[in-house]
Amino acid sequence: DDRADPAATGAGNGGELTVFAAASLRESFTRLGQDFEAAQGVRVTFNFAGSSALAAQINQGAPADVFAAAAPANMATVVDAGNSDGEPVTFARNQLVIAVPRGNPDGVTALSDLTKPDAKVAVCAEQVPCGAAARKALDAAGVALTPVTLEQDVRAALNKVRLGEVDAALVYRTDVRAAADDVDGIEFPESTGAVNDYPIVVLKDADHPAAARAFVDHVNSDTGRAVLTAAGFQVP
Amino acid sequence: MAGGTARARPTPTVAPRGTRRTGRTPVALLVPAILGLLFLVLPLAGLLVRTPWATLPQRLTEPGVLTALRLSVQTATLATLLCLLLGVPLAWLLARVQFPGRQLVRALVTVPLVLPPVVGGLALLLVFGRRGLVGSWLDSTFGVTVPFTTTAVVLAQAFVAMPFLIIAVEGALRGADTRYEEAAATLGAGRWTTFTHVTLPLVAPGIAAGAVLGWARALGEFGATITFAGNYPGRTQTMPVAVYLALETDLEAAIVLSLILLTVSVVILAGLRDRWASAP
Amino acid sequence: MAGGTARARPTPTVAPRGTRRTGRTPVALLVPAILGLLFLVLPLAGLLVRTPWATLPQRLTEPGVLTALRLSVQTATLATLLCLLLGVPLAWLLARVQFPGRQLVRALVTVPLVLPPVVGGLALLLVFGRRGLVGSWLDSTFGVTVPFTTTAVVLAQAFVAMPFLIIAVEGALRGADTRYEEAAATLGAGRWTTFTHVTLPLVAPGIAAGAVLGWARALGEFGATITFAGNYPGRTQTMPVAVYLALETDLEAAIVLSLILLTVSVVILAGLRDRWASAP
Amino acid sequence: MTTGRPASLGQSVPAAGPRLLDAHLVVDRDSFRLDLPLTIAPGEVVALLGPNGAGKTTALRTLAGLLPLSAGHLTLAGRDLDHPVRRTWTPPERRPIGVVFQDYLLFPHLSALDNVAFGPRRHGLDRRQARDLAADWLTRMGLAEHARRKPRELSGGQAQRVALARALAVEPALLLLDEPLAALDARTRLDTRAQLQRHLAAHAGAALLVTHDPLDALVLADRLVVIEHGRVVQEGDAATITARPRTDYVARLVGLNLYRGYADGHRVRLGDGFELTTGDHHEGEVFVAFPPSAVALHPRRPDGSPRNTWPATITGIQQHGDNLRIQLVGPIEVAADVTPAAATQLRLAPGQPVWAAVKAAETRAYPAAPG
Amino acid sequence: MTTGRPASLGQSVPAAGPRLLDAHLVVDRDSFRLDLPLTIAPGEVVALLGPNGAGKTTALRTLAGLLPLSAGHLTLAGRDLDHPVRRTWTPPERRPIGVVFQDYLLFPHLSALDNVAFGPRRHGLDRRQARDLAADWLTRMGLAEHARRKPRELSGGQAQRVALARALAVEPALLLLDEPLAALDARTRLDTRAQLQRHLAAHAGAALLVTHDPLDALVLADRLVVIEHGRVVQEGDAATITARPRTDYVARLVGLNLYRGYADGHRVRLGDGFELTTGDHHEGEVFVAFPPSAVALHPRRPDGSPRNTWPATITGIQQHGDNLRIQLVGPIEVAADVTPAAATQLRLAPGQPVWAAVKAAETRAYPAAPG
Ligand SMILES: Nc1ncnc2c1ncn2[C@@H]1O[C@H](COP(=O)(O)OP(=O)(O)OP(=O)(O)O)[C@@H](O)[C@H]1O
Ligand SMILES: Nc1ncnc2c1ncn2[C@@H]1O[C@H](COP(=O)(O)OP(=O)(O)OP(=O)(O)O)[C@@H](O)[C@H]1O
Ligand code: MOO
Ligand SMILES: [Mg+2]
Ligand SMILES: [Mg+2]
Repeated sequence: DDRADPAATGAGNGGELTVFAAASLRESFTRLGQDFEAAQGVRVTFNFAGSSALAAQINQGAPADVFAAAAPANMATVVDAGNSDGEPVTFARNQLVIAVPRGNPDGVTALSDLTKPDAKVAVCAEQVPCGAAARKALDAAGVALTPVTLEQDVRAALNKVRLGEVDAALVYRTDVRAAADDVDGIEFPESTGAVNDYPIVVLKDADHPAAARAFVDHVNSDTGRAVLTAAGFQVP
Repeated sequence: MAGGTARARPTPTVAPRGTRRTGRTPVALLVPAILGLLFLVLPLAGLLVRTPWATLPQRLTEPGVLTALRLSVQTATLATLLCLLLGVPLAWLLARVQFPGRQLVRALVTVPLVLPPVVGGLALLLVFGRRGLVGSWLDSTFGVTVPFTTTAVVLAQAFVAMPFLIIAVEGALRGADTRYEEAAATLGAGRWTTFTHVTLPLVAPGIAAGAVLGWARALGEFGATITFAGNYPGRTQTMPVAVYLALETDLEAAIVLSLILLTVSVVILAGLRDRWASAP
Repeated sequence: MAGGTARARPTPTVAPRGTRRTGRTPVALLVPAILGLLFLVLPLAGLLVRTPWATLPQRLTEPGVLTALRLSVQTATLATLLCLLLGVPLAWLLARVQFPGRQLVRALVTVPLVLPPVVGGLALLLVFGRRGLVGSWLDSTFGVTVPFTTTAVVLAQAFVAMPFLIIAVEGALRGADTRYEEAAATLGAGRWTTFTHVTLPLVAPGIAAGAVLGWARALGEFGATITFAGNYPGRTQTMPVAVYLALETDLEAAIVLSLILLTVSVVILAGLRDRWASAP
Repeated sequence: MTTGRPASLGQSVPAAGPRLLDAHLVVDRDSFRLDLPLTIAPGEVVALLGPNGAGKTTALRTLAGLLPLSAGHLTLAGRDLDHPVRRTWTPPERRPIGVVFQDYLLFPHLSALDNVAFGPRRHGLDRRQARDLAADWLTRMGLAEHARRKPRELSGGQAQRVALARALAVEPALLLLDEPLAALDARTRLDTRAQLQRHLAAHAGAALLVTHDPLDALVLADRLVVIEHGRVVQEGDAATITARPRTDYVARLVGLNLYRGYADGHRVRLGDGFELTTGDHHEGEVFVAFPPSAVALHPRRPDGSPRNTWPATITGIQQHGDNLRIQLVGPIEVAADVTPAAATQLRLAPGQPVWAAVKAAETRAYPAAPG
Repeated sequence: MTTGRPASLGQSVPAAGPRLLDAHLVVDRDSFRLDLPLTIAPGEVVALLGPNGAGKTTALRTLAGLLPLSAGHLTLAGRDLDHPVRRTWTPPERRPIGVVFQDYLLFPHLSALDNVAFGPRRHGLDRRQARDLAADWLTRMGLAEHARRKPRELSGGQAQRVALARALAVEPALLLLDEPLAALDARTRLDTRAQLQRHLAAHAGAALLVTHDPLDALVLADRLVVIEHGRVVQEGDAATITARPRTDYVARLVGLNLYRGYADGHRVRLGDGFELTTGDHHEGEVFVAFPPSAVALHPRRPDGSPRNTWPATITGIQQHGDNLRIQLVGPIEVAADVTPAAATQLRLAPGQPVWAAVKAAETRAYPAAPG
């Protein structure tokens, strides 16, 4: 793509890299972006939002160089529309844990503890990645759980625990780490079969393909992995 | 003011319409009006273009869709009633009674308007939630918890919709001629009777406008609902929540659901408005 | 109707207020009014309880916060102006001109109200996006793309806010006595002059109410903004978007940001309303 | 006081000379139909009279362009302003017509001055000129000190005078006035009436004045048109109408007793068999009219000259100026004026039977067919 | 027509017998101040007259409870309704007072019938009873066939009559009427006036009637209170006020020329040195009044008897009933009535100098100090 005036496209200044990234990556990517700017001298601008909204934006011609999604399904939307440049790579994984109020007052130790009659549990809706993962894990454990709510995303589920509205929620380990003041995370074995992959790709319409590739490399570099690991992600 | 019988007379000077004053519609008004209409309607066209018409009938018959639709219409209607019940008196208070701090109250009423709905839902949790200011008392006294119930949906919708109703009704009350209320008083009507028998009928168009605003806002409400009431099919999953979740996986599905929601609301509003729009 | 000088007379039969008719405020109105007020204000109290007051000053001075706040106020104001420019004529058309399909247009105007904002943003993208109905033409003809710019924020806000303005103004227009417009016509005023010199001043309170509604809705707009305009600090990251992001990591931060937004809007509205509320 | 049916009048009597206004106003409103032929010559002032609901305001609204004609036509100074058959219609703002509305309709957001300046501004004057002109008009109306007031701060009469000034300030070719003096007090009314008269005399245009006040009509108007139930029942100059009322309404307006009957020389047989002897000699359908003051009341059957005497019963007594007006039933309903002294002497009271007498010389008879 | 300042009247003349209404209404409105002592006896009908903006509506509003008193007091049937010093105030709906408003204020959403039934409903009648009563009232007002109409479908006069019926239907102890007959046509006015008179006579309550029509005031009212600039300028029964006007406004109302001067026997020196000879004999400050018909006009200085002759110039001529009313300036302003025949003979025209003459016997002089 050789558009003459990148400014007029709304993509911003010439030396600016635009990264569309899932909202759950905000803290990690902001740090990675700072490192990258320092190392490469290229300004990085992030557009954090829900992965699905980002995918829709990209497919409608949004001026983006890199897309980092929170689920392969959202990435597939972009790839299928022919808007990616090359194959996406998985740069991080996230695993489910049981979030309970700090100190675990109900003594939850396993998925089956969530099926007690008076237990209020929040899980994500199946349409969002953490919900799909929870379904998988519950099926694997053979647990028939009736949650009080199917949340729109992990943060919402987690916030229900933080506010004491539910007794437990199935969320990602990264989320529990970020909210360590209020919640404890209980690991459970069935979660290993329900890991969620985060793919990243350079986009076809990228104004700065070289810098974009450099950023993807940076995410997959040791520095990148360290930052992601610190946030609670697993790295491949 | 009555509708009147329009006499069709295709003349350069425009056919007069009933008892209304007539004349050519000025371009300076017509052009922005049409631009405004296009601006509001074009995006709808954008959605229609992307609609997968082939799969539409199948989607419509999916059981979850109808459930969510029914729940949406029911809760929005209940929320509107709640808004009317609490909001009209509050609007009246703001418009007709002078009390210290009235300006502040008036500004506070707009708070739910400005609050991002998700934060509104959060705030409702902080008050009516299991650990909330009022909710913990409700729980310990009556064993009642509000969140994750259909009641919570209604409350969330009412919370975001009420300011619209209040502001619209207060505007109507301020525009109404208070001398009719004076006349009622001299005929022995107290403030309450005057309110019900004179003020309310006089500002009926304003109240109707406010109710329509509130209903539509409640029908489209998503953020506060999902935060305060959660998402459970048949109990708290309204259409906007269903749309949002569909959006996560399937753009077309979300568009179809939105169009269903829109069609129902346009049909209901067009039907209702036929009644009240011709009244005054 | 003028404000008048209230004479303080603490008597069982209530002090009369100015030229207004007076009397005891009926309990049947007072109780629901106060309940309504509590319902709207209590959640705010819930937020205040959870506010980390200690870290508040520090948050306030974070550069991103002020930028987002300024952007929010600016874009909401521009969006309101756009709504006034296009919406008032449209409201006038709906209230004063009979044309075929008026009922339908009236119902269509409420579409953005009912549409979940995220879908609204999507619809805007489908129309004004680089691949959209209008956007592709804009891009190829003028080399202009709208999404992800501050203009897109204004458009998104105007899209969701305009119905509020239109419905409020149309209600006010229907409530206004059209005979003043007739009198203006007999004095030589065409429809345009009548509109600007008679109709507009007569329905000024209604327009003000509509503008307040629209501004507040625009200020709180999130879903359509983040979908259509994205989330770029300083360019498209408004306060509600910042709140949404803060919610991802830090509940308290989100509450603080919301309170800042609320305070600013309440202050601005209380200031503005002082002016127009005393006018009629 | 019984009345005959108004005679069928057919076409309106055209004004003498050239016609500024030439109209036949036909409007259908629910069950009400206005059917009013109306012509006005340049400079002429026509008063439109009629009971409440007769259609006076309706007629004014069609002339002003606020209500379309259902049929008929409306031509002003040669211009077709409304002609359903020819499908032409001119909107109100392009008609050279000014209106003073029955309930003022002053713009509530404008001061008295700006209300009056509104029209001149629309007719091309700049703000300064328009305000000067408006101030001038307000001064003429004795409202100079109220120029800055908003309408709601004016008393009813002050508001009415501002409305009058507002309509006059655009110097319309045809001025329409719906009860312009009704809310004015006696003093202001006299002044305003005189001014109005001067103004109407000064300009070449015409005026149509709706009024209930016979004095206003007689003083201000060159010609009177009386309508009832949307149709013309009588039309002509003040003298004719005062002398020869043709309907009950007109008779009351001018203060006469009126009957319709069949004349055979000096004797007129009324509908119910009763006969009146009149001074005038006619044959066929006639009206008979005489003033209440011509009716004498007697405790017993009078001998003497009056040829018309009949027994009657008093149904009502009202003060009427210095006299008392006595309502009587009997073979005919009649009103009689007596002095308070006479009333006391006769011990008049409701229910009391008396004898009424009218001298034939004091009655007037004229043909019921118009002409 | 120049006038002296109204004499200071001090306290209102109390009505004879027991007082139903006993009030001293003091209201401040911007630059305007109403200061009106007012008492009304049971069954009494008082007419409140005054030029536009005199404060009549303001007085009515304070009585109705729509405007609080600034000072003074308001007692009706022994109940303190408004007393700033005692800090008592009764809201309008608990005052036994009915009001007919100057601009009707019929509820636009209710039919004529329901407008009238509104008051009775509030006073405890059930829907059926209230409607029957309302239908009854509408019938009495000649509006039976319009019962189902909405106010906007009524003509101005019809609306006014519905408003009248609405206020009367609650049978208030004190009935306030702001120009109740102004919009009625001559015929309806006569009927409605008679009905009003009957109704006022029938109930024990009192009525205060604001009107500009001297005839209404004379026919309907037992006593007249005339206010100007918010203060009483004259008060009394019709005969006194008609015979002895004390201000220019009252003089015009009753159709007299009025002057104030200093009497020395039969000679009265007016302010500007001019002297009038009167039939009455007085000393000190007096008013002198005479009717326009007492003024004779002559082309040259008349010899003969009239002692008062002076040169004058015609400034205006108006039709006035059957006569012409001539406005004259000169040493004093004066109005003269002449027959059209005389006017033609004298060739009267504006600007023309004439001689005016008034016989001393036709003038009336009375002390300026009230009593
Ligand atoms: N909008 C309307 N719809 C239906 N009927 C109407 C409407 N307006 C007036 N009318 C009827 O038309 C008739 C004529 O009314 P109009 O106002 O012209 O009378 P008017 O002669 O001006 O009476 P008034 O002297 O009382 O003002 C009346 O019977 C009235 O009830
Ligand atoms: N709301 C108001 N604010 C200020 N001044 C007012 C207000 N209403 C009336 N006035 C003034 O008070 C004075 C008395 O007005 P009011 O309406 O009582 O007169 P009125 O005697 O009824 O006159 P009219 O015969 O013309 O109806 C007038 O000078 C008027 O301009
Ligand atoms: O970051 Mo996500 O797409 O909200 O799970
Ligand atoms: Mg009329
Ligand atoms: Mg008044």
